[in-house]
Amino acid sequence: MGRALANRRSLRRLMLITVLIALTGCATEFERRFDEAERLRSEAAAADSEWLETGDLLAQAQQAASRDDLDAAMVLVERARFQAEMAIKQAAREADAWAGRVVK
Amino acid sequence: MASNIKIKAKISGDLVEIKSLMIHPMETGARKDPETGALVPQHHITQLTFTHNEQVALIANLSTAISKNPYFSYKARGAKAGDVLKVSWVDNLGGTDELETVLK
Amino acid sequence: MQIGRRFVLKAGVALATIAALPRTLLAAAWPADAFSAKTATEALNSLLGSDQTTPSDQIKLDVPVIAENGAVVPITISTTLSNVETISIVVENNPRPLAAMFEIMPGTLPEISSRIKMGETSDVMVVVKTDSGSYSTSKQVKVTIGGCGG
Amino acid sequence: MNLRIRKAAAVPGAIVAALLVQQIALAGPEEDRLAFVAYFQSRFPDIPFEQFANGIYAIDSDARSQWLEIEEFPPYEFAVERGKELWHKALPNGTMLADCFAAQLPDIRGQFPSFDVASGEVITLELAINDCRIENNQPPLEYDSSEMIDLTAYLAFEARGTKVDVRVPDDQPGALAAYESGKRFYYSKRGQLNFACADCHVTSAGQWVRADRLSATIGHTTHFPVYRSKLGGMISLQKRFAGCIRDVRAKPFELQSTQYRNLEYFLSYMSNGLEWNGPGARK
Repeated sequence: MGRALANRRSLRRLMLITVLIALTGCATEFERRFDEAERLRSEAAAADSEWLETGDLLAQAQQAASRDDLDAAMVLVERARFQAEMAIKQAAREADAWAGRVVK
Repeated sequence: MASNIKIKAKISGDLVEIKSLMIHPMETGARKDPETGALVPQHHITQLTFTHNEQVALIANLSTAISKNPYFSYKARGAKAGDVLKVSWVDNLGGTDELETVLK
Repeated sequence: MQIGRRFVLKAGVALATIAALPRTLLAAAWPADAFSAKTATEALNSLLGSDQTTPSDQIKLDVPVIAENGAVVPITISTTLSNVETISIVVENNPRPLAAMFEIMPGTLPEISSRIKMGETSDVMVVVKTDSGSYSTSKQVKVTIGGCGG
Repeated sequence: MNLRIRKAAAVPGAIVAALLVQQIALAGPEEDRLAFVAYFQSRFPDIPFEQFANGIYAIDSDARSQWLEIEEFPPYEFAVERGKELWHKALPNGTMLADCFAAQLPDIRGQFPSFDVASGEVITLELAINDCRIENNQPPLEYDSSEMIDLTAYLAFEARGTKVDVRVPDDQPGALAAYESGKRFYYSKRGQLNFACADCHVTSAGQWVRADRLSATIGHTTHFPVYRSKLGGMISLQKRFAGCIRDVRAKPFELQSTQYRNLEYFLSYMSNGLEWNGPGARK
């Protein structure tokens, strides 16, 4: 699997997932987690709350996966997911909290 | 075209204060290009010469420890309106620039 | 070489004439050895023949106490010493301490401003060479690492 | 498209009344601004109001003297000179950029940011310049291209001495919404470090973050574009926003995104009454 994907690093995340699914016939654990983290990242982005490194972590996870280094890939995906979740919580908290800081 | 050297001169009595600013990267040779990570080669003005009516007034011998876009000011006696002031420099890569101005 | 050149300049020969002088004579003008020296002592020995200077309160050195940015440190030097020939700026802790050497021609006042780079907190020494010797003063400038500053 | 003269759209009285109620609840822009001025004047009682346009140099005297040294002959003068040439050069169809603006040269900078009723968006000086180019069949300039920076540097220089007077028209619900969105952005914590703009520049203004001192909100937008000694080059206001946002470890937005334009609108309003004093020089 890794060999088949070795040259596909530059493709977009979505393309990668599609190819992975096409090659293996089903999504692996990594792909499911990657998908979920990516979904959370874009949810945070939609709330104007994305953190600086989340996208980079996902890109690094993808690279690790394409090297067949799934352990590293999982750790990176997990960090990205955690960041995205925190960013979403932050945005939810700030929906009201900001108003309490206004100088009066 | 806008010059890469600027001069401001202010005459008071027989004294003139000359200020000069020039565009030059003044690369130390120790800085890395943020894109490529490669060292940017040393590139700096070595000698800067100010002349009044073709008489040398000040020579500045410089290292890379002069800030990017170098600035110098000095004062001289015996200046009057109509005097021709010239600034010229050479750098370590053979580059040159000069600007001539008439004191007002 | 240095003295010979100054003599020529003092005689008031036009720059055009100087440019026509042999390449070797001009090359001597930029003191490459002094600029490549790695210590202040080495630089001064190379530049002035000695690192011995007389501390002088007739030299005024304006530098910030804390540099806002080590890449751009304003410096202003003036002196009431007479017959000034050169003014040199030495940043002791820079990898190459000699930052600049100004040759002051007759009619030009020994009052110079510039902006220099400092890699770290250091004493900044100014050496004024006159026809009677070398004089100096120095001040410490603190260089700090920025907090955010985007 | 004519950007500067816009007739106020007629708004039914009921909506106006509803808006007035809403404004009282939210505190309107002018109340916000006055609260800021009072807050910073009580924090820094020795600093005259007009000095806030100089940012941290109003507060820190050692830094101020270094800044004044740079201002003796500031490197942004090259940008102003290049911008002047660009401004006075006709576009290929013969139109001058000045033809797109009804105001006199010194007043162009001060017309922006403003709320554009037709598009329902905040228009910045950069957008207005690009609108002019597009109307005259020229490709828009990149927002952080040297041409754009040089043009805005020139317009900022020409505007020196005029006062910031950003308007949030009472009869434009969209304008107030854009302002409120910028205000909310300013007060919302974001990024891994969980900081709001206001945490540094309101609550902690004048305090040290390692070797830097934090500037006050009022005056933040008066002096851009700025020559940064650190970069050895010029940056725009919105590029500076991106720098701050990266510093709190949040992902920066695109230059001239709705988020940044609304933020610029709010922040510029907070500088009303100060002088335009760009381009500036900063560490």
